[in-house]
Amino acid sequence: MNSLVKRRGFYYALAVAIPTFYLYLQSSNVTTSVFSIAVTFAMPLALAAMVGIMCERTGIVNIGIEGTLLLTSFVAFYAAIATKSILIGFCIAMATGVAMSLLLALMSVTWKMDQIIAGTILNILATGLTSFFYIQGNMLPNMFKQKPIPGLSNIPFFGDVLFKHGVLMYLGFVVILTLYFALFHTSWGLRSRAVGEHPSAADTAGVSVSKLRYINVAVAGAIGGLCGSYLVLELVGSWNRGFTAGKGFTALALMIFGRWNPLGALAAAMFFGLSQAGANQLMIDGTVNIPPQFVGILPYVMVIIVLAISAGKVRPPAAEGQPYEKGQG
Amino acid sequence: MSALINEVKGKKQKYDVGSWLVPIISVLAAMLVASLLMLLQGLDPVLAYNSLFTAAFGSSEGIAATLGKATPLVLSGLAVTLGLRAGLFNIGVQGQLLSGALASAWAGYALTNLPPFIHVSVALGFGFFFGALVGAIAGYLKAFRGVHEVITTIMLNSIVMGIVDYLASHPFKEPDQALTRTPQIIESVRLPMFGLLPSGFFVAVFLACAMWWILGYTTTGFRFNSVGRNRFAAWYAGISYKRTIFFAMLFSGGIAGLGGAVETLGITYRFEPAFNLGLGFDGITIALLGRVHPIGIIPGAILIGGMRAGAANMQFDAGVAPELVDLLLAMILLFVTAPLISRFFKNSSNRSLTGGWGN
Amino acid sequence: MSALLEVTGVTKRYPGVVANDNISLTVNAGEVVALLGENGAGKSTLLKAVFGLVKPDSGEIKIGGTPIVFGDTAGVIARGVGMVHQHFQLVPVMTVTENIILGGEPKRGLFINKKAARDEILALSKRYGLEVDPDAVIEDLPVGMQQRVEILKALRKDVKLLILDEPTAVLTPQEIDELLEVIRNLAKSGVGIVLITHKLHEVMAVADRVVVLRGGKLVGATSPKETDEAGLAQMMVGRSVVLQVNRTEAKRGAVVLEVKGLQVLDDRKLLMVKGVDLSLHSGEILGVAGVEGNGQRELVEAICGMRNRESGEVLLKGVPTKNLNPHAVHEAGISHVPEDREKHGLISTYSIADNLILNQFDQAPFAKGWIRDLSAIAKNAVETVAKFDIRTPSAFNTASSLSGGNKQKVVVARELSEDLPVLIAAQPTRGVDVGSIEFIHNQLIAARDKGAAVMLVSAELDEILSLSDRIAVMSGGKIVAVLDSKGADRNYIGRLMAGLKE
Amino acid sequence: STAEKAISEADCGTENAFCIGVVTDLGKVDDKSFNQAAWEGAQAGAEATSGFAKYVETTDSKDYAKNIALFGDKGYNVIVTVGFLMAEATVAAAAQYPDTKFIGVDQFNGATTTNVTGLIFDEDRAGFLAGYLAGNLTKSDKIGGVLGMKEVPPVRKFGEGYEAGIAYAAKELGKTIKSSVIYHAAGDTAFSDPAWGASTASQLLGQGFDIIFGAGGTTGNGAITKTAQTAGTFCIGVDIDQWNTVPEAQPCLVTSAEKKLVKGVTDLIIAANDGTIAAGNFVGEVGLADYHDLSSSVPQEVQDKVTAITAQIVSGELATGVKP
Ligand SMILES: Nc1ncnc2c1ncn2[C@@H]1O[C@H](COP(=O)(O)OP(=O)(O)OP(=O)(O)O)[C@@H](O)[C@H]1O
Ligand SMILES: Nc1ncnc2c1ncn2[C@@H]1O[C@H](COP(=O)(O)OP(=O)(O)OP(=O)(O)O)[C@@H](O)[C@H]1O
Ligand SMILES: [Mg+2]
Ligand SMILES: [Mg+2]
Repeated sequence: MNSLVKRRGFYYALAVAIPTFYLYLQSSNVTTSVFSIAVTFAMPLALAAMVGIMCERTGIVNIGIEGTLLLTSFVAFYAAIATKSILIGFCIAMATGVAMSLLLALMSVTWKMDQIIAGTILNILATGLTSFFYIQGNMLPNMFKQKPIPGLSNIPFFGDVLFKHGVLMYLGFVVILTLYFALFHTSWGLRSRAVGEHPSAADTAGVSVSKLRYINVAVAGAIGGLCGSYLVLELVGSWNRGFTAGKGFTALALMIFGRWNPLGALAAAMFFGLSQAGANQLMIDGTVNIPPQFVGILPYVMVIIVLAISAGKVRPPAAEGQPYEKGQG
Repeated sequence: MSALINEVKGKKQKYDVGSWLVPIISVLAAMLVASLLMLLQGLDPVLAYNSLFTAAFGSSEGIAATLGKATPLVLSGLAVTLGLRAGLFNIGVQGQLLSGALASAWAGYALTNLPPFIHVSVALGFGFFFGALVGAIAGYLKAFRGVHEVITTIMLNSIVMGIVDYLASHPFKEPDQALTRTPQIIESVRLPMFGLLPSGFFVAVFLACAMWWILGYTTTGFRFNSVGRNRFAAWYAGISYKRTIFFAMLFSGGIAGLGGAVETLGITYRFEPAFNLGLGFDGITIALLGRVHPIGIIPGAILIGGMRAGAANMQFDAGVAPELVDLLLAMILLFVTAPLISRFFKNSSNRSLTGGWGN
Repeated sequence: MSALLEVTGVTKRYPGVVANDNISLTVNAGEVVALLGENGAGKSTLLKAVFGLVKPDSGEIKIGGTPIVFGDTAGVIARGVGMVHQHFQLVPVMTVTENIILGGEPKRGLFINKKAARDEILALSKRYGLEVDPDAVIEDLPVGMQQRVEILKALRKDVKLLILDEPTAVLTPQEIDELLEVIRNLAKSGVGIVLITHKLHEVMAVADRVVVLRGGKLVGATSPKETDEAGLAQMMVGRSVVLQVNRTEAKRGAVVLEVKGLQVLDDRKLLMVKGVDLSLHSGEILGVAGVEGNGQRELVEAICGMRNRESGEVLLKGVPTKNLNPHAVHEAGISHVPEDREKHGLISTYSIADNLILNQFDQAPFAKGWIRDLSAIAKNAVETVAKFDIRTPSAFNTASSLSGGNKQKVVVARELSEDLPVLIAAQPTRGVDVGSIEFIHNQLIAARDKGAAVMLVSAELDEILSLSDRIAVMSGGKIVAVLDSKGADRNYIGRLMAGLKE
Repeated sequence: STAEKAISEADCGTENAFCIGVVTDLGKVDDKSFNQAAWEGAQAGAEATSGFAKYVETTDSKDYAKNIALFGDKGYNVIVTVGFLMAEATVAAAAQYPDTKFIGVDQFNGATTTNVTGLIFDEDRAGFLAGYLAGNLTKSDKIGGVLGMKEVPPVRKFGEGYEAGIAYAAKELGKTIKSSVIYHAAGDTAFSDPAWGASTASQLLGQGFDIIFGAGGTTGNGAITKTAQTAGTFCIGVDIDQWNTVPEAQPCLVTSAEKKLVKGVTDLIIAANDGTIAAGNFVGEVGLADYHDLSSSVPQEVQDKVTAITAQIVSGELATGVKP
């Protein structure tokens, strides 16, 4: 408890909880709806940010998240159609994410290429491949449906907000929480962070830098596959060119905003999701008549203002972006 | 002694074969791979490439179109390059370019009483200024508030997009016109063509040379480079980290804005949001393809400009979807930077061009 | 029974150099082997190969009779090898505990057992008498403490072979004595130890055998019983080295730099310099002795404009230096060899030439107005490289291609090239080999003789003693004594440094 | 591109060949929307006239003129340009290729050129009908719309017509119906952000809205696809009958606010072949698409009312009140 009071996140949480509670008292239905939609806005961004965190915590910059989402969602869609199984589609999407990641790892770990270039290559490659091979007129056999969790979904407010979604959403939460605990409480996490901060320190302690980087980047790809699958198989149900609409780039910003911490990034994504759902709500209620453009830029402006005020000097993992040369240092 | 100095200085300009051959072989290798994709679809790669390159480089109109496309690409590539030199990753070129484009369009139609030469300068200046303004916001937040430029520039892209849309659809909208766009700029402010060559291209090339010279031969360039490479040592040597960051971002934004202005004054003659999409992100690719070197950007931009200019012809003649160009681009970038080809050449360094988010 | 470590015919080539040339070496249980050699002789390379970090081109390395597999550092550690590396292998943002357990974490279920880890560190620290705070974050610790963590890390698994690559470079005399004691005890209990150091008296104090490398080749083996420090130095360098600095009497002039009541905060906002008064005369070398982390760094940084002053003032020739930035201070007439040469001293991807004019890049003759004069820069580089004996194939190679000693020469050369009235040199010879040390020392004395006021801050008490005209001892953020170096007593100063009165 | 084999491509520009070129807007010919409809119309027109049809996809809006010239230079007889952004380029090209007939889909032609025909639609009317149907179908009396960018004229007209139709139905039924139309904020993704469309539709559905009109490229498609997953709701497509192009939405897709693009393009091509095509503007038909399988969910009386209103709207007897 004592440590809770010292945490900054605790105060952020309070700052959200108190007005929320007030709004909930005013209009429980709308407040609940806004929050539960905020979660659907937030989850793809949060998962995409997890892809970034997984990579960057071990020292690999990944600006190819957008490409990963684009290609995995594409593959999820067509694989599900071809095999008539969304489950198989999901698995193949994860495998595709892993494959893309392995390409990234090959370029940045083995070939020691500039990592921003490596990520850019993923992005263009995914854009090119998906629009080149896109065939329209296909339909998913079915989708991951909403599956309220028995019991939990009856909790007022939280039940609706958190426990009335589809399995991929739940899986997303599991992944984020697992990642958080794994990163800060397991030896894998300790080693990963060490590799991201000071690879030769990890190497001299008997941790294989390249192996860990390959593994983590691959897992990141799988998370990217989950994110792409969520978008296409649970949230939207169809695929088109440019499907991911820049989420991979927004996620980069949220990853930094969340200070490379899974819960931080989740919170940042929620903040973003809430602003979007809130902006929609303004239009639904028609209470204000400001141009939609200004409503639309609200979340982005808020992020900048919050950061400017909190003067977030963020420190990325120190070894990020630098290829590791064994035996040097 | 002076012989030694001259030899060393001469060495700087000498390029090894690798640095010329690697990109060329890369382009060929990428085309080869893309051929396989076309064959897979039952299309004729020879016809496709023939039509692509004939359209892009085979006629003077083609070359003009190519250079027209290359112009904003050079400028957005330069904007990214300047940022990278100072250790900044400017993902916000898109937004800066848009705001420059809108500002110059406004200056181009709303200010009507100026003599042509002054009018052109003012319109270009507006483009530079408003691009710089957007860049400077990110620069200020980075330098004085420690907010990461990757966050701010991504956010600013969306913000600028919203504002520009609003302006172009309300206050600056062409009267009696349903579309979101400004009126046309007046005749006299349009950038002329030199024969078939767009004068904007010369502006871009001039700027590239100027940046090359400034980065390589002036104290200002030394400041940018120093901060980008080791900001602590730069500070120790009397270079203000904050000022340099701020101005690097400001100028980077300004160059991007100028890109928007040149596009508006030379090609589109008005502002219409859809006209400038994608130029910002292409800038990143081009800066990397040009190895973060102002002059290296020019051939990269011409190549990409040419491929984009010829894409429709390729579809017309050979039925190949224009997206093939994206695939080609990805593979060229891969082959140029991966040690797949370069390892056959000595001296081709695998040096890191960007500093990640670290600086 | 085979030897603990058997190295047979190991050769390692790097582009353009043979780092190790057919080297064979054995280390037995219970003995201390000192490995000597100049910078770049190949010592670190050899031992990194033993630890599985460097892959030899040929040759074999056996530990306890079985060959090691390159890359399998974890396997080497498991066989009881511990190594303290020349450069810190600590993750700055992590705690002492996290750093020590890295690679062999105690677990409870899936998670790290943080309590067990902490207890283990405390026990370990007690066992070897190396006190550390298990919860402290590495980057907050002084370097001496960090070195302790490194040593504990190496000792954590019951080691059979302990490799120490320049472990004493950042330790105080007392700490060095403690470490040498630990080494002796470990050897007594049967641990085999390989020690690399540039400090010959340490070799004389603990080594059973001495092995010397030069240019990648094993050039000799001896023992402290058979030779003396001068003999060792000669074996290393291949010529005789003047270990004792030759200096004439100081011609002490007027006060040039005055520090009055200076108070400075450290990075954690704690008061680190607690009111320092000092005066520095022209033509003298004032040595500031002290255990690292006692405020010397903050003192120097505050004088040189790298850190804000809390209170107090610094007068240069009676004029207060107020404008707090390093460049302005330099302009005012203080040159400074910064402690962290990689961070502040050099831009390692720049050429040596550019690094040599780093703080004058916008001044004549290196710039004419806005335009840099590349010829002047080149001319200066070629001359300086020759004058300061900077070992490089070309003055236009990047600074990163230099060895540490030569990097330091670049910084020193730059700072001395202007003949400013004050020179502040912070740890100018850390990790530098005997040959380069000799050179840098001579440069400092030459500057003094030309009339500069030199302030030498060093954790190396011997360096202070041999160069300084006066010695200021710093402890707990204060100058506890200023002594004349003539007849100064090593032990007495050591006690002052440790904070003991008398 | 697929070619009708009646005559070969090589014949284009010769006496006896009839060749049709389609230049898409930034989208692709398989965009499930107006580019696709224009291409389908061109193919149908080629079939009817034994002509040849071919398309080029635009990737940069600065290439309109260049892409039109690809067909113009080859002497194509008809060039269909798609989307209001291409209006000026079309008029300019028409002057350059006087022998070619130009059909500008979604382009109001204010020029006097004799070889351009703008194919335009009164989107507000289609939107009105959709709104009217929705007003008669809603059980919760809350009707929503998820649209692309408001600054795009057809989108605005669809949206405002829709709201007018809802209001009209509400007045007729003597009850209040809440209608909320949400436009995508802005930006380059306004018409290609299905995830936003889906989440926004969910938000409306979660608050008891039971009919969603999706109009705005794949953003709108995302909204109707999402709506299809909630039982007891209806969704309405846009532009073309989306029953086949967005099959995912079939469970809720009661109709689409249709601009009869395919028919309009086909008719104009046939007219061009006959030589009966008139310059100026050709107002295409609008209306509601078939109810398809959901016909049974729409009570007969509602169907009848919609039919009646459709007649009034199409004839202009009943004005939507939306400014052009
Ligand atoms: N990673 C590397 N790449 C290329 N050459 C290297 C590398 N590491 C070492 N060398 C070469 O190997 C030689 C031996 O270097 P090593 O680090 O072993 O020297 P050392 O004896 O430990 O010197 P010092 O006293 O400075 O620590 C050097 O002269 C250098 O040329
Ligand atoms: N990557 C590399 N490529 C080429 N040479 C290298 C490389 N790394 C180190 N060296 C060379 O190795 C030698 C010493 O390397 P090392 O890394 O041990 O330097 P150092 O320990 O910092 O120097 P010193 O011991 O003098 O302080 C130098 O001659 C340097 O040029
Ligand atoms: Mg060394
Ligand atoms: Mg060494």
